[in-house]
Amino acid sequence: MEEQNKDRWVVDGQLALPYQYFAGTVGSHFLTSLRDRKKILGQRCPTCNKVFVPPRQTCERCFANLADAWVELSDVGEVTGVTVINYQEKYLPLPPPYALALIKLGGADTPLTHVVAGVDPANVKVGMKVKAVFADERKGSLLDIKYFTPA
Amino acid sequence: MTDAKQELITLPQILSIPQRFATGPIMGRFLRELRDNKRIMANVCPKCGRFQLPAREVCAICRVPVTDFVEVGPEGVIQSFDLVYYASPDPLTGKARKAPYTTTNVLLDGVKGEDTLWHLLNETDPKKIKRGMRVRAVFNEVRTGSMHDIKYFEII
Amino acid sequence: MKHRNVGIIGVGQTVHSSHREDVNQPELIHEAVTAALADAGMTMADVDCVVHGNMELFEMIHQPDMWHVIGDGAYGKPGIRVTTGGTTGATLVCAADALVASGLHDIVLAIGFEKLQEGHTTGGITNMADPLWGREIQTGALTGMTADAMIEEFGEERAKKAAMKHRVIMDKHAMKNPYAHRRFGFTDEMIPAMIANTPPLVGDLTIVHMCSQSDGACAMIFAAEHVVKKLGKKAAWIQDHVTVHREETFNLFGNHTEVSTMRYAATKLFGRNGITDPRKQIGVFEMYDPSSWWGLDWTREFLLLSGDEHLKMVENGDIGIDGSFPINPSGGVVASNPIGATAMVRVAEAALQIRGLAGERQVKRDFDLALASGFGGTLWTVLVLLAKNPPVSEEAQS
Amino acid sequence: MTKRAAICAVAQTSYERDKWYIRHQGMVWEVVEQLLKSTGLDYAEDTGIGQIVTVSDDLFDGRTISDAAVTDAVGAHFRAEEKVSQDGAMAVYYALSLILSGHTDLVLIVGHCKESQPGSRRLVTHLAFDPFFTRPVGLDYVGAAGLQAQAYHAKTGLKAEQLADVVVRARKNAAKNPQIKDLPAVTAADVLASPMLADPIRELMMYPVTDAAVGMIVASEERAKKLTDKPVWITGVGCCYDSFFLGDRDLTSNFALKNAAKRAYAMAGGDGADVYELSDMYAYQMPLWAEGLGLCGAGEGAKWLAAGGPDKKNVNLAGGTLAGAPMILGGLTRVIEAALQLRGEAGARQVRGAKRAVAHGSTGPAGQHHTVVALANEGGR
Repeated sequence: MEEQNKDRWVVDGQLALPYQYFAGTVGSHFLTSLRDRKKILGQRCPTCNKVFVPPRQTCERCFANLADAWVELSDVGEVTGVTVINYQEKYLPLPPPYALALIKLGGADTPLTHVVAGVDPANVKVGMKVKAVFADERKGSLLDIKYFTPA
Repeated sequence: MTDAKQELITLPQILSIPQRFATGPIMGRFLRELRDNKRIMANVCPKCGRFQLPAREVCAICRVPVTDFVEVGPEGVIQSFDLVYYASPDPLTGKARKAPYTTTNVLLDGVKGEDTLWHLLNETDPKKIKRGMRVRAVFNEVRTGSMHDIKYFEII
Repeated sequence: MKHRNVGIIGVGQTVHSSHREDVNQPELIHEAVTAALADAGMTMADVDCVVHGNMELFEMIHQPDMWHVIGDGAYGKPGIRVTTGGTTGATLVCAADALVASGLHDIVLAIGFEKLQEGHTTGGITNMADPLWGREIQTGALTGMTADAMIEEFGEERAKKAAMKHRVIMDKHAMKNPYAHRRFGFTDEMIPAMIANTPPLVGDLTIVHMCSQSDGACAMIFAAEHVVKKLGKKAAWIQDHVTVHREETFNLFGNHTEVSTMRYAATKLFGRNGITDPRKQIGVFEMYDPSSWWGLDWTREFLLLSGDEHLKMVENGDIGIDGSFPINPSGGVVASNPIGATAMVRVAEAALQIRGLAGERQVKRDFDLALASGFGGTLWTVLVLLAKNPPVSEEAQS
Repeated sequence: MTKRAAICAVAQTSYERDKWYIRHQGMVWEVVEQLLKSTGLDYAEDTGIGQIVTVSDDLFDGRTISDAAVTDAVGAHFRAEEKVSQDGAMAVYYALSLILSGHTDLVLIVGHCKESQPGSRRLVTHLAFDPFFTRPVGLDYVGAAGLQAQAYHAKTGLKAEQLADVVVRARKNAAKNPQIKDLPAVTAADVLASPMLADPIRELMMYPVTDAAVGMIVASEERAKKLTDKPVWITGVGCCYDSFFLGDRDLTSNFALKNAAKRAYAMAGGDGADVYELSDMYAYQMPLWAEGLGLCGAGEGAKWLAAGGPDKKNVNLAGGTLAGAPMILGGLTRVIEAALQLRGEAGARQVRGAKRAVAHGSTGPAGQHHTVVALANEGGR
């Protein structure tokens, strides 16, 4: 195949386009609550009787409208699942290694996936109590919670 | 309460994924001939004799591989053209291109069949462009084996 | 011979719009899903398969059917995602038809959507070109070549007037469609000024000729014949459909001997369904018209016409809602274009016409067959024939 | 009236880490050419191939309408082509429905992917997450798998050493699969020493970056008899979605896979099979999906591995997805390997007298959507 190699090569390029996502009314309410009041909100589904986080307009199982079913959650929760991210990518919220965890906040029935820092990632175990650490400068993003840290 | 006055959060961003685009042997031969020899090489279907530009692995009509190459152009005739006034982003850079610019389908001398080569025309005055006009490929001095090896076509 | 008949018994659409910042993608989809379920008099529990599709690079969400389970009701259900460019919406209809007709499923919910405001429509379409040849110069689906060809064939004045009259007729239809995105209130008197003053996009394709970029979703419920009968629903029956793709490049575009996929699809579909005079046997046609120039040009292709018959149909207003052959009572794609849903909206609107549920835009006279087309890719066509009465099927015969 | 459909021919390119020397069109044509040769089919208007189902992905291909690029190579010029945008096993599901519906009696399936083309597979799967509530915390399919793996280890007592053996076995079996290239054998120690990606998943416990194209011809019963003397009947298909947010799911319950398997087995009239091909993108998914397919009880994957379950049940005898298959083609390559077993064409890894097989694929983060395909040859009907 050598002699044909002069007709075969690889061109380094990219796929790049502009995007502009909308969080929507329900998502925006969750995000502005983080930004303006440092409050983490869940939503109680009246029929399934479960409190969900992160936010969604409807319950995917019974189609109940959750747009106004807000409940305030504690910013303290328990780790119910964890993995330590040990690879490099430009979209990571923290320099690796760090703990990516399922965190069941007080008042919620479904854990929120977020990051745990301020501790050796290897020591983040299921059952650990963690507390939200809010960013000083908040922009209406899930990362207005900078990370969770042992409570 | 999600009141009607809820501020709506938006997230503008340019998203990009690095890509390694392989030429493969057929497009690779086509691009190398531009780069090394300033030659436009169509490949020709062994079954129906159709010329393909750029060269492509398979003849869509006959469903057979196409590996024979024939030199065509560098001159030809404007078969159709588009005078683009709307500046839209080039996905290879994520940035908007400068408009106006003109693209043209050129039926190159020596081509049997109707396959045209699609490229830029360096004329943006609609009054100066007519289907059927003769044009010529203008090669760049610095060539890398890409579409830019031909700078543009110019009206003769 | 079809194994068993499939009836469309539920249609749901969002009000197509250019700024749905109030919802995210699953929430936009959910609006269409709940509307379709309501039309069919069903709940999500009745649905036993969900079909999903859009063009994911318009929003850069990989495998978006995963995230959209939150809004489309697919949790715990079978589901498939099928896409084919602009034709996606009509391909979803074909997929749903196969899934029900095969007996694998009795009630299928199909969903097409796009939130074009979240991406860049022209940039997204440009990205379909070969990265090594053409991607730097393509401008999405914008081209003036069809205008050039029609101006050359019919003269500048007649061609430009016919194209702009086509646009005005589409707007008059859109004015009667509460789901339409663009409604301007154009009149025939405005045509000369529109021709003279509308900014060009590419050549003689101007902004007013070109389809809009919409946020929107469409959902449809497909049911097997025995379900339709049991529920006593009025259905639009899927008589037949044909999909015709074209090679990878546009190189032959504009001036070539190759038959168009529109004409090829119509010839094949009409041929095997005994349609010898489409304008008599078909009652209404929802055509995917990405621009007024293409809507005008493809009228000739789809109806197997020749010469200037298609121009006359527009000039005489035959394609109006009360004309001899109504085209796009919905206002068509120039009025509303959430691309992943657009081709499905064509079939949905044809189904509403068959079921007599098209409200102010309902074609008055009686008819048995409706036609809907999808456009996408490198001038691909999906053509769907709907019927008022269930066609012959194996199940019905046995 | 068609009651059944059969796989009549299969084709695969080699599975490599980086097919830099060829682009998608060339890979796809390599598969189509093999299928045309082995069946004698052409694209004649009414008798030839007229319905094509492709599998590919706009983000992996870096190209909008990724099926448009291969239209010529799959022969779809003035024919019908539709792209399944999920794990390729769903193309088999869709082809079956196309044939049973009576719309066509012949379907060409072709799937392609070059995972070496995008700069990072993880970046592509990161973009499957929503912009506001999952992307910001850096989620991608590897992170999601890490969370699932940790939960599974905790629930079943699964040991890293057991997964090292799964990887060693996968590569040993892959050595008997001529299509798999440049995949060196490894020792358990190599696996346990490989860098940690997303604890407890180490690098060698994840499927390698792979470029490949695969395809098959599916036909109605009537046509299948004329195309092959070794038809592989598609006796059952099933699929199912689970929730999207990881917190809404029990990551080790196999909710979606159990539903998909139940549906496929009900259609096939039973779940017994001589060969199992499950799409394990990570070593922990071998025992987890085995539970979901009913090869062992819920939560008993670790015990099942310890008792030599994979060899007893002829699971992934050609290396599985863990030995390298593009993510979006995982299930389709499993269906192909199962078909080769039922056609007696599995060479060094052939299970003598195999009559029935089950193939599986999954799409989405931590197996959010699963597809199960039940197959049987003439002996297995």
